[in-house]
Amino acid sequence: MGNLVLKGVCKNFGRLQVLDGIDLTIAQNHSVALLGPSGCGKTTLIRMIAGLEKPDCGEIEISPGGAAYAFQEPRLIPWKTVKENLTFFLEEPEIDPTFFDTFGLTEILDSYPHQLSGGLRQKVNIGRALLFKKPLLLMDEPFQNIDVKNRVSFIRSITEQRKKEGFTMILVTHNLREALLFSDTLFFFGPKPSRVIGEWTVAKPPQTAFRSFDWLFEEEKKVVARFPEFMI
Amino acid sequence: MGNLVLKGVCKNFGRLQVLDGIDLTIAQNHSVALLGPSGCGKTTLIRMIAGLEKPDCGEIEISPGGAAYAFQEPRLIPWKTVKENLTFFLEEPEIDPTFFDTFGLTEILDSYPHQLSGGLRQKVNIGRALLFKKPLLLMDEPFQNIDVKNRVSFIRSITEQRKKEGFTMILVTHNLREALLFSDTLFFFGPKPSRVIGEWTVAKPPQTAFRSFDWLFEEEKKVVARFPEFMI
Amino acid sequence: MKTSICSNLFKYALGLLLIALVWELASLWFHSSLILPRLSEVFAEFFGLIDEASLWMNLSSTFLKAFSGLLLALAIGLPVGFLIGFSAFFSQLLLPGLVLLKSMPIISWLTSILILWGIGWEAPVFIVFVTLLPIIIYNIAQGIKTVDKQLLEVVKLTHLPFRKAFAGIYLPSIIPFIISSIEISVGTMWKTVVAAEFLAGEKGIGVQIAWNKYYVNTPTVFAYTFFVILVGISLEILLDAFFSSPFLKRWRGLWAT
Amino acid sequence: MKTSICSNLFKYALGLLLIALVWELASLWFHSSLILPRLSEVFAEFFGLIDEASLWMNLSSTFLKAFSGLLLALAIGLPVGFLIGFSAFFSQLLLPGLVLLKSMPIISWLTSILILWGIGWEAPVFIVFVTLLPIIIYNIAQGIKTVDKQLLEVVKLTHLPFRKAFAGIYLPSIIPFIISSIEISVGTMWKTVVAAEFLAGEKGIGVQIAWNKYYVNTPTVFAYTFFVILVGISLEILLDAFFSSPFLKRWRGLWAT
Amino acid sequence: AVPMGPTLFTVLPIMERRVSVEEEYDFFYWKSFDEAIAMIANRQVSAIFLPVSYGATLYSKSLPVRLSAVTLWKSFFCISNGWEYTDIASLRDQNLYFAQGKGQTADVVMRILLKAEGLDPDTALSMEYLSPPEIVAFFQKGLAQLAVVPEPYASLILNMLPGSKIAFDLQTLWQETLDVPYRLPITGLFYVPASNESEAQTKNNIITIQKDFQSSTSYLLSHTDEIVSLGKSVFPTMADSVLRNSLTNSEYDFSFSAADKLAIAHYFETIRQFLPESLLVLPDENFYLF
Ligand SMILES: Nc1ncnc2c1ncn2[C@@H]1O[C@H](COP(=O)(O)OP(=O)(O)OP(=O)(O)O)[C@@H](O)[C@H]1O
Ligand SMILES: Nc1ncnc2c1ncn2[C@@H]1O[C@H](COP(=O)(O)OP(=O)(O)OP(=O)(O)O)[C@@H](O)[C@H]1O
Ligand SMILES: [Mg+2]
Ligand SMILES: [Mg+2]
Repeated sequence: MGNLVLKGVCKNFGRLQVLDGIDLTIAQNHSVALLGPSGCGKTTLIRMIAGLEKPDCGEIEISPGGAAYAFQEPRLIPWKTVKENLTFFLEEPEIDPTFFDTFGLTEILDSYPHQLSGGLRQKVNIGRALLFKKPLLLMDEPFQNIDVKNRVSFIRSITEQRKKEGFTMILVTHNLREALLFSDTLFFFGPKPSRVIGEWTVAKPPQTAFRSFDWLFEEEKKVVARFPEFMI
Repeated sequence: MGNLVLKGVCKNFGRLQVLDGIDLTIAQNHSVALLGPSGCGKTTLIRMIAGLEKPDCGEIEISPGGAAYAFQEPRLIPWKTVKENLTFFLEEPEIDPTFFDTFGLTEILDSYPHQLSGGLRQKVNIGRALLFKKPLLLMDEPFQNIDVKNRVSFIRSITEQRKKEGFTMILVTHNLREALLFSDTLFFFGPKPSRVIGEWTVAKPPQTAFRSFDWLFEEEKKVVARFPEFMI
Repeated sequence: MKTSICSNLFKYALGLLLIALVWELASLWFHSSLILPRLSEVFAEFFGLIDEASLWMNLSSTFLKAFSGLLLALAIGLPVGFLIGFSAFFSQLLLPGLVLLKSMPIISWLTSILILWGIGWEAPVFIVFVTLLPIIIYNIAQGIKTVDKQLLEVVKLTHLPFRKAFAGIYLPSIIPFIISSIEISVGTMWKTVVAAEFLAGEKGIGVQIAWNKYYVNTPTVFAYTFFVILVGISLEILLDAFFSSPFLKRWRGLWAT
Repeated sequence: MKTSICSNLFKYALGLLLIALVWELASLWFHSSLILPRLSEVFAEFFGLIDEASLWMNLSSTFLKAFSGLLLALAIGLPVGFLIGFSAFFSQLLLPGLVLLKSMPIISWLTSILILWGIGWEAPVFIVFVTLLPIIIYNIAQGIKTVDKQLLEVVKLTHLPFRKAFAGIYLPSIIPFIISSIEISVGTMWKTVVAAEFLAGEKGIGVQIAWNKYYVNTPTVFAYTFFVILVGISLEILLDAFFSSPFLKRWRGLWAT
Repeated sequence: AVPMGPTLFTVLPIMERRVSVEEEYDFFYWKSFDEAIAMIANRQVSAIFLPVSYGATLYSKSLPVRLSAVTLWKSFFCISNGWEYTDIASLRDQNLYFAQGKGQTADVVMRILLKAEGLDPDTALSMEYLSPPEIVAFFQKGLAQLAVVPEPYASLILNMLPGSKIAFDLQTLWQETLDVPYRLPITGLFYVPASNESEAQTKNNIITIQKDFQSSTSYLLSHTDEIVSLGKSVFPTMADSVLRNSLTNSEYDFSFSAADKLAIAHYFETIRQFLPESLLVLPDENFYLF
């Protein structure tokens, strides 16, 4: 009920077996992270959830309402400014200016994508996905190219927004700390043909302790002890 | 002599002041990392070093021989296979097959770029830059989209290659551990208009202790103590 | 835009000189004003014509016809091009007709055209229209194929209304193709309208050329042709200036950066 | 490739039916075989012609001229297009000449061409050449502007020899533009060669059309025109099949994926 | 070289070997003035049939053509359909079509006649120029009521539309309006000398050519039925009656007498007088090879 359920989903590209029977259940309003080696099929999985690709076998059950998707590459419209890029896909083009401030977009609102650095482009990409306000948010390595300080503040803002609005979130990342900060559950994928090789339920600290990072380092050590290949 | 020297280099895009008097000296065969907020001008600086952009003021002294450059985005030739992409720019198209194994390219040699995942593309990008074998290697956030396990093995292989062949290396990254593993010196940049706001000489462990990561965690703590914004 | 016209003029100067040189050398070599008159002869005729009111009437008549044909071709060609680009069904339905339009010689159906439109401005306009139409349609349809598939995925995902996607994604992506079809058309239309007037016109440069050809007044034929080319080159300069103006640079920038 | 020709044929079927329908309606409306004969009349003539050896001679003569013109235009147009695309200097030098070629009506210099080449296959070939040349040059030059600037930076950085960059980066980037210019040219060349033969040819379909027009033999005029269009459409189908064959898909894929 | 059209009949007897001739002739056809000029300028032919006035124009442009005989004296008819012709003045405000371009024989002659009657051809009526097949189509559709057309199109239209008739023929009108006995020279056979030919050689050659084509024309006039059946092979779509009518309505006469020279000179002078821009210089004596 309202959950996102994948049952035995598999996918091949020609003779290349990518996903080989994925079973996952993601409860409504939960946040999960997918981790796994490059090319193991994380993007493919997320594209299938978004409905952009059809699975070769298995089933995907999604609650209605659609998904917002921050693609792995920014996919900005080259002939529109940052502001236009953010509003173009929205039904309601009015955006609260504090939103721009929160995500560090205010300065670049009138720039064109080709005038932006990689990290700035990625910020626009994340901002756009957040503005869609759908019941499901898919984010494919959204923090690549973004510096540590911004990353932390983004994670905070998104977590707050999630608490207010309540949406399910799936994050693909190679950064364990990012995953721990963001998610309730982590899923680990193996190499191609890939399956879920492990699951980790994050022990979140009480709200008051969240701002210190000690719990994060503790949690990280525990995960690395079980999944040593996700160390750095 | 043979050193890379930047003296008071600055750069504007129109009215946007990006770099504001950068002074840097990088000794021959040393490896340095540049860290700084998104959009602070790291790519711009590296492009000027590569000669793709002209500084608005200041001077850049480079020893002759040219630079190899792993761009921030992979820049692969869409109509060539991975193998062709790797060899196309080389004078000598014969490549030692162990190279492909080391960088996890063997499997995808016959794939076209659009068939690759983001991480795999990035691998090809790094591999191509390494094959140029120039006295200066520029790498702009090369490990984005690449999983942790591969990242570690890449860093090992590149460090070994650098020891054998001896070349100067400049790495742009947002990942402090990556920077520490790779570099002799770290330079920290401030926000736009940006200057070098700090420098850190990495205390490398003796060769035997390198494979354990304890020194890394120690070193990281020390850096974060001084530059708290580079924490995650 | 003013300075850009000037700089364009200057850009063309060298090329115009080259043409003049080649012309003079060729006419010296042929040594017959019947084949290729000397430039001086052509210019003498040319300046003689400038004083005549009839020249300007003919020129404006030809100009109007050419432009009406172009506008008509754009008005029909753009939507049909989009239709073909978007819908496999329409593309299959209309493609053979397009090939027919493209490869059917005007002379074969000139009679039908004349019966339909009579003698006057309509037939030349129609001929220009029919000549430019397939060029424009092909270009637009080709352009739609090149629209970034990644952006279209975003459109699909966000259930963006077609109207908005059309105006915000398709149209701007296709601007370079529209420009290129206008550029090709603007050149071709002169040739076409003069030929059409030559075949069936009551006035215009084509009629004058036909008449002077009959009397083997080669310098005059070339003087009239010069007017056509001059208008053609001026238009090219204007278009160039327009297309490189800041207003359009934004779209073109897509390709330039 | 075989199946792809078949499937293309099938794709065209609906469109061909549409043309037939429009034709029949129009000919019923004109109600005069002098203006637009019924399809049945045209087909009767058509099948009558098929039996005549002279048809095949004329057809092959026209075909050869058209193709020679096309090949010549490609042979000159490709390198010149590249030159213009690469060098601002050459682009400025040659652009006005191009505009001249593009907008100078054939009739203005037909006499000169004929005196130069005499009456025979040369003048039609030359006319086809001159008509297609600017189209090809424009397309190639336009194509070079769209070559990915990011890849060119890699080329610059690695000091890649121009020969290699040309073969490996420029040429493949421009293949879609070459294809599109061939597609436009192949359609236009029929029209052009027939018109050229009509004006000044000693044999070929255009000459036959001229004669039959002279005798007010409209069904035969259209029967010959049908051959032209038929060859045009067949060529289009072949080209379509060729350009969508695996060999070229690789280049085209650039745009399709 | 022979133009496409009625002049073909003149050469049919030679082509089909119905008369014995002294020379071997290869026939070429020209279908546009460009082709004619090219053939002359490149001296691809040694003789060519041209409109007489056009030959004079080419001669004035130093092209190597010299008139050796006039071959056709009557060919243009004004056809009307649903309109009653009384005299030239009745053409006022009418729409007159021509099966030839502006400036060509029919146009020039018609303009002279109009001017001679005090009508300004540019304002008193409207003149439109089309090609013969288009004129035929215009008549069929009722778009044209009045047109000056050469044979065999005149006969074709008369045959096709029962209500159509000949309003006047240009030659008769020419003699009546200008009040002269001279015929109207329409087509002539022009000699194209080789580039290094002496006057004596030219004279010698031209005698042979004149003899051959004169006998061909005589054969044409005396064997109408045979020519009609031969003509079927070149004009496959024209009915026998159309071809026969067109032969009998036209005046074929291969002649190069002194009287002809007067007619031609009168024709040129009249053009000079009424439409000077149509003939900038009168050809000199050297133009004539007889
Ligand atoms: N061509 C350009 N025109 C205008 N502004 C530009 C251009 N290129 C870069 N900039 C601006 O210059 C600044 C520095 O860009 P640069 O790409 O060097 O940043 P960076 O440090 O590499 O950032 P990141 O970590 O996000 O890659 C950014 O604000 C960017 O928007
Ligand atoms: N269109 C395609 N055609 C062929 N192979 C494809 C295609 N798309 C993806 N692949 C292959 O499928 C595998 C999984 O790709 P995917 O993009 O899902 O990986 P990923 O887990 O997202 O990797 P990364 O972390 O590098 O982004 C890769 O080996 C990739 O090469
Ligand atoms: Mg991915
Ligand atoms: Mg950067």
